[in-house]
Amino acid sequence: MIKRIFSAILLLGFVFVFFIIVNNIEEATALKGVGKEYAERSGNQELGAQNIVTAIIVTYRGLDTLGEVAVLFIAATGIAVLLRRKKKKIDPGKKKRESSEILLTGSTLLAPMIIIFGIYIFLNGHLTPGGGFQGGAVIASAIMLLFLADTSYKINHNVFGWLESLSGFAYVLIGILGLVMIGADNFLDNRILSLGTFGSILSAGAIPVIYTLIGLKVGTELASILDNMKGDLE
Amino acid sequence: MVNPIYIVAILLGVGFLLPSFSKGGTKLTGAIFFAALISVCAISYQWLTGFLIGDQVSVMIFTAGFKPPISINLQMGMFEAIFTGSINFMALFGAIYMFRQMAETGTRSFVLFLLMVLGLNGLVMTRDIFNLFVFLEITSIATYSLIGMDLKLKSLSAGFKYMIAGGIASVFLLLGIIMLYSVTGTLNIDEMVKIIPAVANIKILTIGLFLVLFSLIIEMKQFPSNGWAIDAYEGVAPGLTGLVAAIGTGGVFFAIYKTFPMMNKDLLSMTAVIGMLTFFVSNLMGLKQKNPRRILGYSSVAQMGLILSVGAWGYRTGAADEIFMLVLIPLFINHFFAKAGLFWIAGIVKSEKYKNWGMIKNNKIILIPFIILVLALIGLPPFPGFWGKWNLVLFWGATKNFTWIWFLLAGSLIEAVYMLRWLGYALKGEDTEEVKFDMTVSKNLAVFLVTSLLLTIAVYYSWTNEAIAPIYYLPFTVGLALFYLPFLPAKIKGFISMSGIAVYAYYFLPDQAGFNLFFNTIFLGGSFFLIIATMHSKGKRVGFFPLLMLMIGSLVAMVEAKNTLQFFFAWEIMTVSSYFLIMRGKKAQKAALRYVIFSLGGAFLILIGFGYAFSEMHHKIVLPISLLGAIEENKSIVFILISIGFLVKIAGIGLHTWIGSAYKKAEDDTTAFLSSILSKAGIFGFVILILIMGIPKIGKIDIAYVLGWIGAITAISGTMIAIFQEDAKKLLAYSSMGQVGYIILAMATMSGLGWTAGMYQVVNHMLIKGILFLAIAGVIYRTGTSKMYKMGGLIKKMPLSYTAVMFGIIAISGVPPLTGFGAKWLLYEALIEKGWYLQTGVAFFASTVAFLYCFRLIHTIFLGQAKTEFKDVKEAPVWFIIPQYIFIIIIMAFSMKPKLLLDMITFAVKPIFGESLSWVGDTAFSSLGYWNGFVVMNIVMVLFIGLTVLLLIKAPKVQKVKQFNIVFAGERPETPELTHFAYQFYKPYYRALGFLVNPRVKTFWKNVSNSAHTIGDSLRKIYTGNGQTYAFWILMYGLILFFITVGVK
Amino acid sequence: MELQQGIFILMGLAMIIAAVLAMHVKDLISSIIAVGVVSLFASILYLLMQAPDVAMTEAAIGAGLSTLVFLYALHKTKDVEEEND
Amino acid sequence: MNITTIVHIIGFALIIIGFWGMLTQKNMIKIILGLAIVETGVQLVMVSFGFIEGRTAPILDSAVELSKVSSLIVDPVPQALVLTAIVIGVAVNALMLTFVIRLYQQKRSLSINDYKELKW
Repeated sequence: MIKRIFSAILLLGFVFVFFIIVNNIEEATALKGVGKEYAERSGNQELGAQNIVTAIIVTYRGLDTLGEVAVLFIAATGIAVLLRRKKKKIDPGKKKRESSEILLTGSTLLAPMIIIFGIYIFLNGHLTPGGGFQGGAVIASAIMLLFLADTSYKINHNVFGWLESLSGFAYVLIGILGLVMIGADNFLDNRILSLGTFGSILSAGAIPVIYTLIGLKVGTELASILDNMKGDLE
Repeated sequence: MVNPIYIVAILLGVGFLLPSFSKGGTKLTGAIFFAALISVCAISYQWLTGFLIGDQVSVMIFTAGFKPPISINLQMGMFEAIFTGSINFMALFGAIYMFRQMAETGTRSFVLFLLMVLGLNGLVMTRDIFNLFVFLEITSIATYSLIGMDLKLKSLSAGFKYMIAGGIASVFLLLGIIMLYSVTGTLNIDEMVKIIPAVANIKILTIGLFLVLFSLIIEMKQFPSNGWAIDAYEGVAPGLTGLVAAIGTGGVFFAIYKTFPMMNKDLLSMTAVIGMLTFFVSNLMGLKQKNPRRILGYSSVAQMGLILSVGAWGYRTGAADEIFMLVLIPLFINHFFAKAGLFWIAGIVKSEKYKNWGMIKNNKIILIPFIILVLALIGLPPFPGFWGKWNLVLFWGATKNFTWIWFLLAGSLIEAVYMLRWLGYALKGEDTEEVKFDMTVSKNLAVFLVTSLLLTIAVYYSWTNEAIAPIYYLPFTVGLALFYLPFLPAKIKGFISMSGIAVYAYYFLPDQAGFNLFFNTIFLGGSFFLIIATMHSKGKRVGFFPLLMLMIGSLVAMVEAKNTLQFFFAWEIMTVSSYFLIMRGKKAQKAALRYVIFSLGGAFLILIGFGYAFSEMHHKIVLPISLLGAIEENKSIVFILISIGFLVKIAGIGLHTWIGSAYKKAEDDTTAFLSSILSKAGIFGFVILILIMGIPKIGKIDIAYVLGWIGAITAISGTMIAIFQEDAKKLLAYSSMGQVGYIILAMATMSGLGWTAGMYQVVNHMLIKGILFLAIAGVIYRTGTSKMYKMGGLIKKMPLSYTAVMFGIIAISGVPPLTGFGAKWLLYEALIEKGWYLQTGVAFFASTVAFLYCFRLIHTIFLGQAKTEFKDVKEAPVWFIIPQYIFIIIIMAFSMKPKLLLDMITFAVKPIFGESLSWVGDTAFSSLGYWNGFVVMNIVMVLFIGLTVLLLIKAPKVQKVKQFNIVFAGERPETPELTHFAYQFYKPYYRALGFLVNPRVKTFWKNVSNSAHTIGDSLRKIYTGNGQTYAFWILMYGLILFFITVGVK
Repeated sequence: MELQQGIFILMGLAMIIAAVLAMHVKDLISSIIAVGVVSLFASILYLLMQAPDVAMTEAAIGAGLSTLVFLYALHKTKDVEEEND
Repeated sequence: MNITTIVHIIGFALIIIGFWGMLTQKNMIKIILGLAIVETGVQLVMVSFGFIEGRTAPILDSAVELSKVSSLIVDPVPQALVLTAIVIGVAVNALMLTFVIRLYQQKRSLSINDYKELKW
């Protein structure tokens, strides 16, 4: 009980702190600093990307995204390491209930549609809102649907594994390409490919390529996280 | 130079690729893993050498082809090179250590390891604050996964608490970043530093800065919100904790160091206070720990607290770069290698309680690195920690922050206590069989690499420190050479040492003058003869001679020290080598620990004294000793502190509780060295101090007067305690405490005659204690016991030792004709001349009481009837006898011709205190009377020989009575020894004067150590082990700090 | 402007209630669902605040995947025997 | 009471509720849920810092006139940061859940009070 009282006092203090913060925030009326810079540079199509947020994420602050993909990769590997089954014990015959016919055919019909939608999202990352992460998440939700619908569905591990590591390595390779092709300061620069016509699918240099790779990687990673979490019961 | 971005590219690329090679088994992936690590080490090594040796200038690396505020940039400057280099190499060693465990877990653990290293490198190099957050998350998540890898309950629960704290920290960091962005408009640290002065008054900026700083302080595991960190250090596999403690905190520290330029003044002082508080309190809590890993946990949290505080200080006073190189790097490297190595050793020795680490004493492969790393951790020379602490005291002294120096040195003393207590158990603990070693080759290899790298850096630091010229290390060369010849028999090593001393004396003594020459002759001459005694042992006596020569070398180096740094360097080497010499004795662990704590305490007081002195000298590196005199402002504080430091060495009253047990437990011939040679080091310190600074006055009180009384009380209390001792070595130990008290009393008179008396007593005491201790050593060697009531009647068996002890006693008690009388005569002359009549009375009483313990010594051991078990005892080995009789011949010479000795002394004293004794032929005339040593000697010699001849001829037939046929009313006492007259020889005196002697000082120091332990014990109770309470503490800590620094306005 | 502010306040209240519910309701499944609702509302708020990318991410990853991960975790921390009800 | 302050208040309220949950709930999954709510709160606050009323999303489609972009769109940078923060938040939560699963398998209890072996 005392713990609740102490926590209550503590959080009252935080309410007070946040009250000070909210009071002192003056509302932004115009862009300034780097935000303004990015807006103007995208205005005159420096990177040829319509979606400024994508331009920032993929190229301007490319190292952040590289780091973030690494974060997701570590989480997936960590979960795989932690949930590895020490002894390869195959689950004895406790057969799970077979899911109904409608569910099975429905899911097999719906899953490809969702995957295509996911691909659409990260392919148009530089044009419309969305991108690698969102697309990857949608693909993972497609696989989630298959897991839920068909309990005996097993993802093909080495295909996913190869896809995951190759897309990651390709992403780093594109970064190095920037160094090799353009110059010492151009790690992860998207201008290694032509910027193409503004607004078309194949524009904004390497951004779509990078986002596709990220999409594939995030998709497979989230799928493997789900697979590990689901894993047959110990 | 390879573009540092490749470090990121290689680590990430290989990290992504490794899972696809997992089909090839852990052999293949292991090879790729090591290839990646080695190539990254190569890149950082190239940059490191570029900066340290080449003239490489710091480089900015841009990404995405745009300049910083638009894109993220990395920087590779001198500091980044040092940090990335040390992180990468330590990661390589860590990988070697953890290889087996990782191979078992599979390829994924290699991936996690690579990405942790990536996170740390990124953390050090990035200049963008959000990128800092991303790399911080990479490091943390990789560390969490590695922690959970071994699936043990302890690691998982510690990991979970770690994640809660990490989660809260990242929440505050994100809030801070967005606030900073909203005010400054940029995310690049260098840009922010430019913009902040313009927007400094905006409240949101200060709150944003506070949030960023606070979240990184949580990551830095500062007190009191670091319960989770210490549980992690204890629970997680030691291989990983070694890495987390070293490179993990190193990377996070550099991240917070990068944000310091943005912080305003009171945020920085808040960090400095937090850091120092953590350092002091964590060390205090470390006192009560039982589990070795938890001890190391507290110690590493403390060290990082200190480093954080120093970093904050650097930026707060604007001397950031200079302090970074001079103080921060040595302290960091010291913590970096020592912690990793010690954690790894804790991994090898599988034991939960440090008390049963006695097992490793006969396993050299672990013991030697363990000793080196513990010494490095405490900050003893020549390890980098010593230089770091010295420069830090220098810096704080120059900026008059004395309370910080006190906290720093109190904290390091406490840390020395619990680390050396642990080392004591490792060296001398008893063998408990349930400790098992995990002696896999890879683990020991990693420990070996870490220790040798630390040693090379230590040598590099000592060698390139311009304050200490390489010639200064000459006295230590023989000691260090002997380290490499353990296989030689003791006699040859003894001979090598003696020739080393002789050669050194031959080359260096002639061109010295004054007190340097005087003390050098004592140190070198005394130890030259005493080494003969050490050659009695038949075996190899591995490790004894190098330590002995290091001690003697440090004494000589102390005499020749030109500046305070050299003096302190020699002083600390002397403390360390004498500590290990005492430690060699059987069950000498407690005594050695008490000795080293007192000496280190004294040494730290001297350092604080120098700290106060620096405040007026503003010397960059070091302060020439001669300039100590030019201090005015806090002259008396400096004098008092440094003199207390020397008093500890001489076991002055109040600081003497270590002397009895230390001299008793040390090996017999080592005690001879300790008593006759080592205690003179304190005297030499006083001589130098008084010559340069004179004895200042505080208001009306004249410190000289106080010092005089301290000497007198030490003399009286030393002798009083000595009478009642049952153990011969303890008796002599307290007697040497008393005799040295005389010297202090003599020097305190500050008159020519006083100083002559003092120096005379120095020589006299060195010679006598040499004889007495060696004689007792011979007796103990033969009889096996040092308890006096067990011996008796050894005069027939050991006549030579008897005569040597007889000479010693006559000399020590001041009975004419021997040198003792000269010392007492000069002393009383000086005291009367000075007008200190009460002190003369006390000194006189003390010397008469001194005769009592001399009588007890010779009577119980040699006279009376021989005990049955000692009837076939032979004379002491010749090696003991030779030095005793050499000293006797010297004493006889000085007694016959006192002018010989007194000329040497006045040669040193005259230039300072003027003429004190005038000579006519052999008689010395002082203001009060005259003394002719030669005449007195001849008369006494004639009488003495006549009497002995007379006695021998007419020796009456003595009726032999069986010794123990004492019958008490018909029944025999079961322990006849106790009825022997020698037992409690001075029982009646004890009843009369016993109250003077009961151990008040001992109980005082016991209370001090107990109260430190209880405070530590009660403090550590706040770590209840519950993750939620830790989260509560973090948030409460944040709230309090918020209201302190950012405040309400 | 009144309308938009009204919507924001409504959304906010709904989120706060959902969050309080999430923390205080005893049954774990409903508290996980409540957190899912909170993150759903958040993605709507992002949409209203002209941040479509963030809205999609929040919806797909925040609401979708993390809720499922929580459910799976809950699933694996129940005792084996009463799991197939 | 403009929109940014409303969203700020909502965000900070979520943070407070999240911390309350983390500090008082015994069940470890509830603690992680609390942390998830805190993260959502923080992300809301971050986006609201970049929001400017009466402006459109940072997408240069037909609605935005290329030359006057910087006066028409909302600040894109906080949105980029939040995007990364969401993904990192989910990754950390997933990892914490696996720790909870493994801990549960050791001691069959989800209450944080049962894991106090390491103390003092």
